[in-house]
Amino acid sequence: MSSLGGAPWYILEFGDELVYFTPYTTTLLILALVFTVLALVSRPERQVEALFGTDAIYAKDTTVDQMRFRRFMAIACGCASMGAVVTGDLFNFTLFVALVGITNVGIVAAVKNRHVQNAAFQYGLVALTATVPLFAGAGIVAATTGTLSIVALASGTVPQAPFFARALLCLGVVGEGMAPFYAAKAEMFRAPGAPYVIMCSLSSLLIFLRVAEVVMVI
Amino acid sequence: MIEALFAAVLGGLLLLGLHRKVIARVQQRPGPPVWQEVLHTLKFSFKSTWVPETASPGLFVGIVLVAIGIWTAALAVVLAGGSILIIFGVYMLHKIVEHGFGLSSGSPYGKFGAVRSVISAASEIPLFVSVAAIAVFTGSLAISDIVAYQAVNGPLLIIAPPAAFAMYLVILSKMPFSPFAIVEGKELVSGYKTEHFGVWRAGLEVANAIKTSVLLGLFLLLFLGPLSPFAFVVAIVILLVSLSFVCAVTPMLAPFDSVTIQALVTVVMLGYLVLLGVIP
Amino acid sequence: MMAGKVTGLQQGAGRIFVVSALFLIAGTFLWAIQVLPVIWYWAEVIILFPPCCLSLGLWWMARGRRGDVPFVGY
Amino acid sequence: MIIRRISDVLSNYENILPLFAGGCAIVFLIGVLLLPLPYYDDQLYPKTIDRNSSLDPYDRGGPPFTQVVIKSQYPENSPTAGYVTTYLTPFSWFLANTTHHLGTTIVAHPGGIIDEILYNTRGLDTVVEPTILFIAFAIASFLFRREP
Repeated sequence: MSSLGGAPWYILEFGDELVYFTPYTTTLLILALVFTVLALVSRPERQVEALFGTDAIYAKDTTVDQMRFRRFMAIACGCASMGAVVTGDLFNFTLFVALVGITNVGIVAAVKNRHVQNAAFQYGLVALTATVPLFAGAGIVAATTGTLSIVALASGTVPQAPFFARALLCLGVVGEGMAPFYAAKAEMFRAPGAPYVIMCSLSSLLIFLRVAEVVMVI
Repeated sequence: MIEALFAAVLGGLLLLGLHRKVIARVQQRPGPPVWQEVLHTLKFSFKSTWVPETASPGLFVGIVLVAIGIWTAALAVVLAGGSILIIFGVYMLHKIVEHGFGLSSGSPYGKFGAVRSVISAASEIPLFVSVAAIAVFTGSLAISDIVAYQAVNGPLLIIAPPAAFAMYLVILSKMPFSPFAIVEGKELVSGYKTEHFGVWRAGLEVANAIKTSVLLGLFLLLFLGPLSPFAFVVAIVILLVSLSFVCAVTPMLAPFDSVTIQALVTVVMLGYLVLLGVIP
Repeated sequence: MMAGKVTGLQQGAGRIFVVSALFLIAGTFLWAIQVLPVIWYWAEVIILFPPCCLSLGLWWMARGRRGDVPFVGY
Repeated sequence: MIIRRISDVLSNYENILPLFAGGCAIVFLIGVLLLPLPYYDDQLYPKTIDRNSSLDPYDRGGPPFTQVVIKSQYPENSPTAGYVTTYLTPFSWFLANTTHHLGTTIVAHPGGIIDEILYNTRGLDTVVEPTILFIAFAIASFLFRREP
């Protein structure tokens, strides 16, 4: 095991997939857990808005059924990012990342706001496109090294993953998380329901942090 | 740990006060006293405190705890000589703290601060490249290994100046009044911290103090290597004064321009990595 | 100095402060005599320091009054 | 100024998809230039295609209704590889061993049917794949059923 994230404290075995807890992955896991719990326990805030051209100020309410659905999506998103940060298998990682992309759209899908919906649609398209480089990256790693386990890839017993595959993985995660180009994501953040929209950004930062470790290790 | 924590809080507050003082003096103002931020934090701690009616109470309070917690954790990692990837993670998670602060209250000012904080997520990317460049030279990401490497081979500041520059830019973007501090621009009142008052604000100030100490200290550890305590204090003050000079003489950039400049720096740094031969 | 009577919120915050501060001191002591491993000590500090910090201020001045609406009336 | 122009493009979210697609195109082009990539013969999940089999592309080898021969990365972690019980998480395995209330049929698990087509050895993937599907269904049905 390469020492990038520290030596693993504990390894959980899921058949052929190892889930390992290094100081790094554990930190990320705890952070995802904390924010998932926050999304679970906190009620949505009421956004105060001023109407242009009048002196009216009103607070937006989030209806109960909307709140339930968005909370469900936020928790699913939290679970997906928890899976993505601890998993020790490349294919499993890509699956979790794809799940993060879908749940991110789900979190704002319930918002009745044209602006937010347009942004979410664009984001959804990018997330859809990004699955191609993502799974292609994992596929190329499997073809050129013969294994998908990050532990085996890090140990150096198999050939190093080619640069191209790593670039594809990065590109896929960038697309799923919309990592550096946040224009659409920023628009999504105008939606009310702070505990839930925060998960959008949290999950993409977490998968971004994780993929940084993965591409440096494999 | 406890004593280091108190030192980090007090030191960080004093550094932030010095930051304001230097900026004021560069701009030919008298400026507040250096211990102003300490007074500030004390004052906020003893103010009447409640939760706004429109706020999401769990998030409103919880995010303050998270803010202090993550930077305490970062301090622990620095003291333990752990992996800089973890500190990198904490640094990026500070973004989420900003979102949480801004969005949880329902106030429009806070919301715009948070939206800007989402936009400026690109500011973290140079850190990646900096980390990767360090890994190329030292072959490890543990802080203790990097310090040991520098004790033998001389400071990384001379070996890999572009990496130091990228890290400097990252620290700069988190300093108050910097050209990249778009999340707390004065046109948004105080940006994401607008609605957190009283004890909540005091908590945020504590987190900011630890953050400043950790980031500046980390820079010295990563790029200058082992220093005696006295030299460490002198170096940290010099580093801070240089940052204050930059903050004092540059205007704040427009939000998207700030992002573009940081993205361009990342591209340049990627070119540097190609030169180093990391990317074939 | 302190106007008004102590509210339930303040009492609760005071309790949290006392408990977390006691735990922090006990942890430091146990770590110093090398009973508590350093990693657990750190975990304890990371978990307990934030509530300790906040509850001190809340105990001092949180009157538990009803919240106001931001952005209105400025 | 060039920076202002770049940030104008970046700030419009309608441009994100073309930008991302452009990035993909560039990376794929570089990838094509880097070809050929070496194929590693010692594959973890070897696949032998028997063109004469009546099940041609889906023939996984081995006699039907018995254990499939499966190579796995960590054989010590999956002593039951090839059986349907391989799916079970440690908790389910505990339940199955101590009570009679856990069915071990492949259909009992939402991912079972899908993953039987893939392979019999990778546990968590089975769960995540259908989860993606179900989440997508949940979003679509919520949007369809919500009040206008």
